[in-house]
Amino acid sequence: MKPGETQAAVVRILYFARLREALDRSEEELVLPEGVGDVGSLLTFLRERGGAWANELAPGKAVRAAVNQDMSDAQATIKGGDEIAFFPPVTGG
Amino acid sequence: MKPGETQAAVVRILYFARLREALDRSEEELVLPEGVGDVGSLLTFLRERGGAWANELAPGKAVRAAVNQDMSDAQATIKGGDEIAFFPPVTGG
Amino acid sequence: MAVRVQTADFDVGAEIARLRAGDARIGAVASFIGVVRDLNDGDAVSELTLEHYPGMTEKALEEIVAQARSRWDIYDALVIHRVGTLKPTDQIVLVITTSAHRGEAFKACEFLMDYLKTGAPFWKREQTPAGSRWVDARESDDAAARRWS
Amino acid sequence: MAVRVQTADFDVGAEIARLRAGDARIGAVASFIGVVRDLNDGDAVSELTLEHYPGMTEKALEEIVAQARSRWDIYDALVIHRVGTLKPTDQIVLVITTSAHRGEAFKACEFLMDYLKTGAPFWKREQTPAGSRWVDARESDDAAARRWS
Repeated sequence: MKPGETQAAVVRILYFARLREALDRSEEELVLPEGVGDVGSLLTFLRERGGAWANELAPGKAVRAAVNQDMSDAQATIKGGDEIAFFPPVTGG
Repeated sequence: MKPGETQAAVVRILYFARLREALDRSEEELVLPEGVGDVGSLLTFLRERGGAWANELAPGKAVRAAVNQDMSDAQATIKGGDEIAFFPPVTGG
Repeated sequence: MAVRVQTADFDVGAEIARLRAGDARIGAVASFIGVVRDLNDGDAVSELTLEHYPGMTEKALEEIVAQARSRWDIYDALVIHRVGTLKPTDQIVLVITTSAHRGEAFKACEFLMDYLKTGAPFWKREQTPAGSRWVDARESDDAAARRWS
Repeated sequence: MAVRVQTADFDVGAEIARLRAGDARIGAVASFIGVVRDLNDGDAVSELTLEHYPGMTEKALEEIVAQARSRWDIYDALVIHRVGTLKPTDQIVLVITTSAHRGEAFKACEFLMDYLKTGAPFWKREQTPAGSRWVDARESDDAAARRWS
């Protein structure tokens, strides 16, 4: 990498259960777009893909998130290298 | 039994645990004395035997009673044929 | 039979299997095992002897089980209580409850233990280095039982 | 290990014996088994499939066990949760707690179940006559977990 270049911030995103099925995707790698620095802005970005993404991630839908395997809210910051997961409310036990 | 005779009212009394040991008796049959018609008056009668009976059954000592195998208080009535038990507070489980 | 008083040990796994008996309505099984500790009130305990009131003990336990059934939505309940002489780590008492949902199973199981502790005629005598002594009833057990009334 | 996520079934009797491991300080063993019911929300269930988030599930369960240990005076705790496809009457989850006294064992066991239900990443999908469906989270489970905070 030459001086002055910025390294692309890549995150890994995982989807589980109903979300995994509706989005037809269990995981992806994403270069964090400019201005996407927390869970909430990442959700907004994904929603803009339209279709199932807009439906399943619509505000008001019960979507839970984890950053690096910790339950997190919309304000949780994210950065390159993070593992971010989206899923419905859990139903184990 | 001839007319005019009254049948003796006999009760069986059981003693358990600390009481059984202190009174050196696990059970006895007793002809209910005149005026002894409830658990409280039976306790008073037994207490008058003195010695260990006076000590172990003294008012204020934690003595529990059962009449016919039901937990009972001092007011519970007793009559001939009943099985009455005295014992310390229970400590099972 | 929902209630057993016995000198023999019990097998919690086998008792749970028997109580469930393939009943597919059951979603929750709560159980409790009381065990002899090697320490009580600060003293080493080498042996524990349980005395009971034959006849009344079974009757009292069955009444407590009937109360649990009327208070909570359980399918079944089992109480096994041992008598005789036991050693530290020996099992004393087993309570199992089955229900569709966990809240009812837990509450019924804890209720059974609390009521059994204060309402069933058992008495413990323990062997300590200073000799043998009757175990005193605990105010904390009375308080636990009062929670349910 | 206090936490296990596995497809295999478990043996409650063997797990209790292993957790007690002859520890004579233990006076109380509380346990809970969650079981697949043949009915949910009014519909017959023929099969239940549990999905989880490998890595995070174990981490979340270990954190919940650590919380239980810090809140209650327990000696040990075990959580086993199955994943994969199960049938009615199959065991899903096992929680065991050991303590000197029953109150702490019961509370820690119930706390573990309540927190696990709302905080550990598992998802259930059930097969009914109308097809397969994801099980919805229950407000009653959230309410149960809030009791402890």
